[in-house]
Amino acid sequence: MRLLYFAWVKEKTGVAAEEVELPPSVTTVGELMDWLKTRGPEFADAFARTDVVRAAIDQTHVRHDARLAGAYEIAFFPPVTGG
Amino acid sequence: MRLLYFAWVKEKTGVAAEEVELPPSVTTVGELMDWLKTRGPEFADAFARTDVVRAAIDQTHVRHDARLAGAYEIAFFPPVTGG
Amino acid sequence: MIRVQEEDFDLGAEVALLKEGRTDIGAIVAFLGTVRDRGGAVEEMTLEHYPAMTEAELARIEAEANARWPLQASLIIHRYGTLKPGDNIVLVATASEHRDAAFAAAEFLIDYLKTGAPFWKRESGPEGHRWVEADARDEGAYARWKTTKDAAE
Amino acid sequence: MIRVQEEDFDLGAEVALLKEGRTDIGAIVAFLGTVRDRGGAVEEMTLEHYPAMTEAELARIEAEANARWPLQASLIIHRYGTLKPGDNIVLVATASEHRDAAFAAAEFLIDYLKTGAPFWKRESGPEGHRWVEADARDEGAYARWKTTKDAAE
Repeated sequence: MRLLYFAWVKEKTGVAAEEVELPPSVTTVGELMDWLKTRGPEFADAFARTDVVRAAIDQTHVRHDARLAGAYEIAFFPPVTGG
Repeated sequence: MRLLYFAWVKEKTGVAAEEVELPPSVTTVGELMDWLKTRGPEFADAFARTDVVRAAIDQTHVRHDARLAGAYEIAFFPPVTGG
Repeated sequence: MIRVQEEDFDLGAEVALLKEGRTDIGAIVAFLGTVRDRGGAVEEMTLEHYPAMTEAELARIEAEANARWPLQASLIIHRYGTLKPGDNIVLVATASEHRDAAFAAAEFLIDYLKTGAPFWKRESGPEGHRWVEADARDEGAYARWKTTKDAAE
Repeated sequence: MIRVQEEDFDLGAEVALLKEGRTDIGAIVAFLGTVRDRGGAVEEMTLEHYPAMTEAELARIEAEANARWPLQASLIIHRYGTLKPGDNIVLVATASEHRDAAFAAAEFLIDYLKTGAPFWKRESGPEGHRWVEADARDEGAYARWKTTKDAAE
């Protein structure tokens, strides 16, 4: 599964994009964020407040309870500030 | 007193601007319109429906009960359609 | 700034002038009114106005918008004379720090202008000419600002 | 039409293109968002985005505006990259027969864009850099369209 990080989420993780193998227990976006936090202090910091991190599955905004089954690309980012 | 007519009010009266001497009994915009109607069939036609004719005294919109005292220029016209 | 003119105007140039050298503007809203041919019924539109009153009325409307919203700049340009379908009639532009003020002020300006500025449109087409009748929706659009103002007082 | 680009755009040229050869448009509303320097606090703004998602999201938003209002044309241009105070960020333009639809659709587009399009602003100034925080007012502006839609359903 491909993971993408943007804006300050990317700054904190220090990673823009990566390929990961998820443990079978991780089935939702929220579970994925909890799992990411265990990967080191940078990730723990980036996802310290999961309530302010937004997610998209295959380029579509999703809630944290969205299921990962069938997803190719998950993106994490702060609330958008364009316009 | 100077009278001006615009749009279809002007087309109907056949007059764009004129100077008139008003009888002393004419003291409001509404009375002026009633007096104008007596000046011939063109004026009677132009002011047949006084409710749709708008007026301005000295370049400011006024209601038909506005008093003429002190006015230099009275304009009559249909509801505006600019913009 | 207000201008009443027979010649055309250039939207891009006017907005560029509005923001020229400024770094405190976050939002510009421009409204452009143009001549519609109504499916071929209109070949020409003639705008008559009351020159002595037009500028005074537009200046009054612009001043009121600036009193109601924090605008860094505002502009009204209205043409008169004979126009063709597709031609520009009116430009209203507002600049503010935030978009809510710019949008509200632009809508206010065009609503007020449509009910107060002494312009009259005459359309000419294959079936002769007619004076455009005032649109009841314009009175309604105008009235909402009155309500807003009264409610705030 | 939507475009996501690093280079600047020309408001006048874009609107001219929108109305070119058309005689059925009565009203065009253009919203232009520009970089503010916030009294000198901002020397540079960098817009990051999520390319694969941005175009899809803007296309979705534009399609929804066209489903809600009778528009003859619509346009969203959003820039990314590094900008200076005064620079253009975004252009939204809508064309309709009447101004009410053009205004409503333009406000809708910018409101939706501000809460859905995957762009992030980073401001740099004398005190370092910071990621711009989402404005609660944008969520509020977005929510009013949801209400309108739900009420109509």
